[in-house]
Amino acid sequence: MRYLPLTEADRAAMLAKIGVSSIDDLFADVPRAAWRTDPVDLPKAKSEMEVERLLARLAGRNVAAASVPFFVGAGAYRHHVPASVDHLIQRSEFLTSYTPYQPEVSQGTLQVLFEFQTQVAELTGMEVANASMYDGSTATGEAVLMAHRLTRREKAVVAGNLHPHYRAVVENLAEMAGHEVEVLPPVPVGAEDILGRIDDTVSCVVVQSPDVFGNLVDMAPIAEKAHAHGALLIAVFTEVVSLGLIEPPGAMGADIVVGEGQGIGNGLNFGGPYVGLFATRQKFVRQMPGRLCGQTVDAEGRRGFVLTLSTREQHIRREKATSNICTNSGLCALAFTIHMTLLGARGLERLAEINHQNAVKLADMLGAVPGVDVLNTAFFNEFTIRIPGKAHEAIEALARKGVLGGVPASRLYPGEGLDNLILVAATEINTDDDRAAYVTALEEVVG
Amino acid sequence: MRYLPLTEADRAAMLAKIGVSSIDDLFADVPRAAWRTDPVDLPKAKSEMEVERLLARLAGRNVAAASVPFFVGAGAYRHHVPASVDHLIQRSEFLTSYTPYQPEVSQGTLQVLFEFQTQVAELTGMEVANASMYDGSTATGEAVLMAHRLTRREKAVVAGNLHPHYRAVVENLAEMAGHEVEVLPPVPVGAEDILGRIDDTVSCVVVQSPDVFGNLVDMAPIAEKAHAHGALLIAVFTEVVSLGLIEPPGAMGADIVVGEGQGIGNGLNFGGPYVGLFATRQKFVRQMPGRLCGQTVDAEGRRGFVLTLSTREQHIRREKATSNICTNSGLCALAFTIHMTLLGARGLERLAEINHQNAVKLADMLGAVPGVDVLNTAFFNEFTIRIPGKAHEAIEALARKGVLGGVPASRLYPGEGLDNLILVAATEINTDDDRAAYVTALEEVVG
Amino acid sequence: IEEPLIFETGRLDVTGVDLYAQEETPARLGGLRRRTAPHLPGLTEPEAVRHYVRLSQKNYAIDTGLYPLGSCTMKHNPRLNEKMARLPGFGDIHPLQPVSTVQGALELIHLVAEGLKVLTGMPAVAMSPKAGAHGELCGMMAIKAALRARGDARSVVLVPESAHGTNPATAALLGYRVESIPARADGTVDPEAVKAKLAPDVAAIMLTNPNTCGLFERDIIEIAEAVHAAGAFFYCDGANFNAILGRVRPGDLGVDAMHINLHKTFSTPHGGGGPGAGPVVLSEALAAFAPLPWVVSGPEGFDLVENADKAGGAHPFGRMTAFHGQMGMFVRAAAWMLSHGADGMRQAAEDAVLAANYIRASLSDLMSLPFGDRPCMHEVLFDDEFLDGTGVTTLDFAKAMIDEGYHPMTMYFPLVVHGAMLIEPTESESKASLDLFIATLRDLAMAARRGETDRFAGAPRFAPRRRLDETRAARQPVLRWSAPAPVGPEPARDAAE
Amino acid sequence: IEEPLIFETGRLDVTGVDLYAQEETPARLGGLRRRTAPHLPGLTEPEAVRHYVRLSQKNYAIDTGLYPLGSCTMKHNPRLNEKMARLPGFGDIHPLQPVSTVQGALELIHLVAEGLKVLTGMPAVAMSPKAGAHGELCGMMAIKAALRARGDARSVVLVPESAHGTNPATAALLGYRVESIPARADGTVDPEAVKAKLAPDVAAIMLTNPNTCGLFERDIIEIAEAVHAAGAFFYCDGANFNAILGRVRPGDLGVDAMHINLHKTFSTPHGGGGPGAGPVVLSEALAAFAPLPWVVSGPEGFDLVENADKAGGAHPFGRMTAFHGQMGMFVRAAAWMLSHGADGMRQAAEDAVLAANYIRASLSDLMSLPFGDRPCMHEVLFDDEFLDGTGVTTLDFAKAMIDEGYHPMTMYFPLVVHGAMLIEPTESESKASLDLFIATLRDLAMAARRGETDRFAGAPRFAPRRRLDETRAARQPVLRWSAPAPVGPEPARDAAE
Repeated sequence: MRYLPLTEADRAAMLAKIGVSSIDDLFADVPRAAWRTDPVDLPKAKSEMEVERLLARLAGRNVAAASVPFFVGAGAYRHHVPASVDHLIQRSEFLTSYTPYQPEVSQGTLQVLFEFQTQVAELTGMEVANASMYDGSTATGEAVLMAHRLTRREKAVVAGNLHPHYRAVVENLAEMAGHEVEVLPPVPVGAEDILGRIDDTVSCVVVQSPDVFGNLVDMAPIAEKAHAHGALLIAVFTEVVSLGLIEPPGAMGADIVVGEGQGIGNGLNFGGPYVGLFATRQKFVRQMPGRLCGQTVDAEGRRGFVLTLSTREQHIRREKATSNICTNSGLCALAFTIHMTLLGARGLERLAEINHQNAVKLADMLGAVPGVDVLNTAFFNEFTIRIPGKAHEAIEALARKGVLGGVPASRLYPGEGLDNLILVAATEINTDDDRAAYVTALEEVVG
Repeated sequence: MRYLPLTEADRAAMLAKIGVSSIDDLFADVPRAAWRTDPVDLPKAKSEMEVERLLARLAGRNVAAASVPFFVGAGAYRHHVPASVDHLIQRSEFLTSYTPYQPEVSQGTLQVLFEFQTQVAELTGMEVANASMYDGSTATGEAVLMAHRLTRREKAVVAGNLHPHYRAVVENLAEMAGHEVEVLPPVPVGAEDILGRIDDTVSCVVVQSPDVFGNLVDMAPIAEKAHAHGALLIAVFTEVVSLGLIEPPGAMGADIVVGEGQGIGNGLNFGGPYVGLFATRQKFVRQMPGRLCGQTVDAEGRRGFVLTLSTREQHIRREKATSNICTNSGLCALAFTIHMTLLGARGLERLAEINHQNAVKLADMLGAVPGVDVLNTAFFNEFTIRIPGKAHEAIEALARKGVLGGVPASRLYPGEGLDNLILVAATEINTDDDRAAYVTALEEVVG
Repeated sequence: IEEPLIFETGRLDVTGVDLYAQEETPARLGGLRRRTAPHLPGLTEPEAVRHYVRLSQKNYAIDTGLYPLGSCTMKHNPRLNEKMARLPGFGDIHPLQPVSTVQGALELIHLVAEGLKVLTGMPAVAMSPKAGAHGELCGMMAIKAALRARGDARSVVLVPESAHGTNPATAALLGYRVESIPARADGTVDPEAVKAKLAPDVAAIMLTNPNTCGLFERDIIEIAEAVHAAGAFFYCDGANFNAILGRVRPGDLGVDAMHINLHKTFSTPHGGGGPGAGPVVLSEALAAFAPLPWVVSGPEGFDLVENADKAGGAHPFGRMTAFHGQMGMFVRAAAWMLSHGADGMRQAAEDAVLAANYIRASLSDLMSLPFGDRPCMHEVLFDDEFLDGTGVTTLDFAKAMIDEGYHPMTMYFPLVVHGAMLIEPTESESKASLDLFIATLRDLAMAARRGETDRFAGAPRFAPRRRLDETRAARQPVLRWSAPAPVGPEPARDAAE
Repeated sequence: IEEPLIFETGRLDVTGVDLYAQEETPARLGGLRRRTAPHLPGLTEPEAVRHYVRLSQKNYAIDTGLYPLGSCTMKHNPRLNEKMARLPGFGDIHPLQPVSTVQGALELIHLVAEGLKVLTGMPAVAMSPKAGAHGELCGMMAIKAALRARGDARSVVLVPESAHGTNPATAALLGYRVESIPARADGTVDPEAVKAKLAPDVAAIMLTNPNTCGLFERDIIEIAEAVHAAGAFFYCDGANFNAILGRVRPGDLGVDAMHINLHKTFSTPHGGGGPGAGPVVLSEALAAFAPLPWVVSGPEGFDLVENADKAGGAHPFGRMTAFHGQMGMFVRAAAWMLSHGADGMRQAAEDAVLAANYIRASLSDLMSLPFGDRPCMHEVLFDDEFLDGTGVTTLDFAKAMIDEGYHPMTMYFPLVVHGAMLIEPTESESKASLDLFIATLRDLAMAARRGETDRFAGAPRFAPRRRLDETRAARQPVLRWSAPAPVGPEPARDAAE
């Protein structure tokens, strides 16, 4: 077997050294009731060529985003990732290394994490960031728990336009941990009265911008009200590229900023792995979940990096840890860091600008289709349209015409009366031809 | 521009340090008649995304071998290359390093070359091999020149079934260098009288096995006759995988063995880059063309490797060099070495066996199509069929049916009366479905 | 040469990403345009490639040497798996595309799910958890949901002392009180100790099997039966599944829930800390409470159940994460499963156990085994008794390994052993590699015994860094780069920001 | 840790490639089945990956640092280009597929060919040569064919002393007698010296421009005119095309043939010695003699001319190689050309020249310039005069650079200068990188001046190897591994073979 270096002769020699007569002797502690003599009921080993053929066939049954006009967002965004990013993250020394618990032989990963933390802090306008979470949704859940710890309150208020999957994660976590969470109903157009829900029992307010319908939210008034009541503002984003163009949550008073970093450096991957970003104020750092990389010096006084403040973490503090997270999204964070480094502030701003421009163009074109309305006034690269028929049927019809036109709001909000809405995302990958194809197809579908 | 690190500020500072006022001052030696002020008439810089889109569009206009039942050979063979090979050759330290003229910081490349030379020598049954040539055809040309130097004769006899491209390279080189070359006519079936052409004026006999029609050739009698007349036998192969199953030229008396190494480790690449293999006897090594890596010790007595015997080479000997070759096929040789190392003798033999078996199966199936004859009795993984109509039309018709069925002999031998012959190759990549599809399509085409 | 931070060499006016020019239309940002640019310097591609290549060279990796971390299963990561995960049909599809356009992706998830069920002998699996700890959380949530469904508000979770830190952290996160079970003298859990703790308020026990001492819990079935008899559930930490893959099915041991680290047993690469994937297999008793979403196979193809109203008779407890789990890891795990097959996976487990025992047998005369010289599973646990009186600590010993070209083993874990050294070689090492590793450890053990303390106290010497001051890092945390403060009359670098 | 050879660790019964089982039919090998297996040990994938990763770590590369090799143009290799070359539509197509199935591939070759023609101002290009030296051979063959076509049997080729070794070797290969032209005191070719040699038997002159002293041949047009007036041809070595890309077209200088190293100017990676690609642009006078095959564009798409009978009015001299050239390199070069565009390519040349002059200006006070402190092109030539009396040689100086983290520059070439050091930074280095390199060379030059000979004579110290015994390698050549001879009573390793 191509991955197993021991030969039969090796095995025999090793058993002899151990002093047992067969491998079975080493499994002597296994209860007989659970002792299996035969392989499990799965196919036998396959050659690389056969595995490749089988998996390529499965992959061939999916419509890859690059192969069609593509406008799907709602929490995951298709951006162009430079080829060098994937090349670099495949370096053996990054790809096949473990968590950098031994800093002397892990300075590569550690310096990357230090760069990552700095980049995330800069992007979000916050003071510090951790070394990544699983994704935006779990980061949001952790942020709520952190707010509870910081405020010693156990009630979160969640904006109705938080991505429903994020909302579900927060609700589940809160409910399972015995906390309270008040979720407002979704508001595709217009404002919700979140200010009215903030009182002295509230630990935090969770607000997303751009929200799930694409609307930009000014969080400054919410931060002000929250702080007046001793509550924290948790700002959420699902499209990190937006931070290149819109005011960062840190500048609007957010106390914890969490979000999905996939849009920089990482592909769609059918939903994972992604990379959760988590930033906060310096003074809150000891209640932060997740790994942190810090700067220090070695025995010769040279600068070096280590994982630090691990007294927050489960492997040291066990049941007193700030979170149970262990494995995070290291390699996705590396991809993020490299792409972000290539972009720089200038490239990021330009990228964000093009995204916005493409969204504005597309919104105008789709809004001109008879019967179709664009709901948003202010948005970044995603917006919501209302069509005459059922959105999920229209999306299926568009797919048959070779256009992946967005996400029906009803898929995210089943049974909430949002059956005519489509969330539409535009990025730098869309061409004039893509937009024209969408308009043509949509005209046919709603016409 | 993403590949140019200098900023305008950098450029200004550098010009100041140099003490000139503009970049033009540095081009002062350029005659005014050739001085260009504007960029050339080519498009302006494009983003990575645009370049990728443009080239992907061109790539999409070609029928990739993996996408169809594929039976094309005639000098280039599609084998399954393990994914680890391409991963490893893309390691920065291999991909972006220069020729290992500075051995202290090139031991990686040098040790690989030493392993490569040993593998090639073992495979061909020869004593020594060089560090690669451009491809099999140019290696054959160099072999003939080397034979001339060794024998101080200037006439080569070339078997009719040498791949016509190889023949053309030899003829061109000989003719341009003022040497003589006698080429026999092609003989798809049966034997040619090459023994009768060998006399005391001949420097070498060039024989390919498996030959271009797929026939296996016993070279021992030719070697014997050649040696009796003071001539050398140059053995050529175009399918290196054949050496896993058939008797190596070294065991049949060849003096120089050359061939194409693409089949191990390297893709089809529309004809290049490939890797020429070149092996010979130890006593001839000082007349060998190309780079050689040798073992030595460093100042502390540790084993190390260096490029050696460079007094044969152009950068030292200039017009007295054994060849003008400089850049060779280093990275392709690396791919060969890694794949060969993964295979080992056992894997190579198994690979060759499957190739042969698949060819036998296919030959029997195609031979059973009414009107179709298989010409070969002994072959490795390629054979020749005779069909009722014009081969080149049949191949086009098969292509329209989605089968790449081989190479019309007339494409290689135009105007030589071989219009009904198709060279058909089978390898381990072919499945039962592939073979059935070929038979069905061929029945329709010739039916 | 030292490698600077990007913030020290990058420039704010440089970008390594060219984008196309186009006609601009008026922005529609509602007044929320960013007012100040972030301090994010850019590097051109040549600079960025060199920077990250050079950083990478400061890392140890499984591709560069044996990685003997116990409980972490650092095995070879096949390159085919990386290639497959990058097929556009897997890597370039969106989680919210119409299901009609992702049938192959759903089939892939189904394939992995079915494989895990067969390998564990469990009837259900939740695929969405994103790592082992997330899987633990998922499994414990399912237990909590099942208890609730029968109106049973239990408040205690039993955890052995030798457990991974994630176990008590997970239980605590869900509001459970953690009670510790001491280890038996032989390193395993005493069923009587468990029974003694099994009060009516015990919700579950969290056991690792094989345990973190590298031993198979030989009384596990008795424990499981006692737990079930007490109305509690048996959560199994699956971190060490590699030892028994294809030989023992957790379902046959009475396990109710177990997470599987695809990044350990199924060889998806660790990537310097992640991503992983932690699917959780569930027993009959818990299956109905599995979280959303899941894949179902029907006559018209595959479908995704994303909402409770499509859940049929099930009572999903909620959602662990956005979308459907770590697809990229599923593809790699599928490739690994298919490549090994039923026979190869069993062989892998056997070779892993064989390798650990070979190391044990080859070092037992020089290093000390806390639980005696008896067979272990895929990892072997030493303690620091053999270093008594040498002045060398477990930490010193481990750091000295770096100078010999090896990554240290897991140290000071499990906590039940003094100065623990936990070594897991995995099945991917050749005998020659194991022999060299053994020879190195023997050499170090003898050096310690001979009193060559210099070789240990100062180690590592031949690494990119000497020992780092972790105390300083924690006491004066510097968690991000900041522009240095202006010094003297000259304007500081980037002070304009 | 030392890395053994595969022949020392691999085993003959191991393979890292699994293949499928199938029913076997009787072989049809005509009695030529191999009688003895080759001695080719196999490694499993984990072993092979680790072996080659560890070997790679012993290499210097452009991705790990500045590579100042003069005349070799080691510039950044964009990763996009690697990705594009691996598209199945380019990497997985056969050279003898029907042309109807490779229209995009032919268009790609056409695109590169047209680009090269525009950049050089030449009317034709032969794409098939596989490297620079192969291109030289092609160009000189075209010259020979053109002379033959007019019945002109000339026998001499003029080559300046400063030429690359490939130039005289190529001429000699074609049976020409090589006559050397001495360099002028300023490092350039004297047109009068050329004219003096221009006898009726001179077939061609082979000039490098910019030349290997890093200087633009300022009298090149005068030389070209004299050569043409004498009925000879002007072959230009295009190795240094990077200096003038987009600024000067060789066609405007009177060049008849020039090879272009796609692996230099157009950034296809060197790969530790190859592969390269050496297309040759040809003047009107030579175009008709270009070798087979070539791509033509017609109303029905692209076609390949593979045989003389389809060559129209042309008289191809023959074939340089099997198939159509280095497609893999063409794709990379196309990506580079498209990425840079006309503006970017010109900027690249200017930045390359700027960088070389910056190094010159920054070192001219400490190191010696053989032709005075005047502008150079993309490479700057120093000699060893500044080392006079220090006891440090050019070789020592270069090897000492290794200890500072740099690859040495080109040494002892060109031959016209004593102890030459030829430095080419290329356009891919940032100013910070250049400044660090300059500071390092300044430090070394001052150390030499201060007489710190130890730092040089023993260098390198911090490389995988100290200086290697090249004399021993050449005197007792060991060019392959062989099983060690049996020693004593034990059977030797692998002796069974």
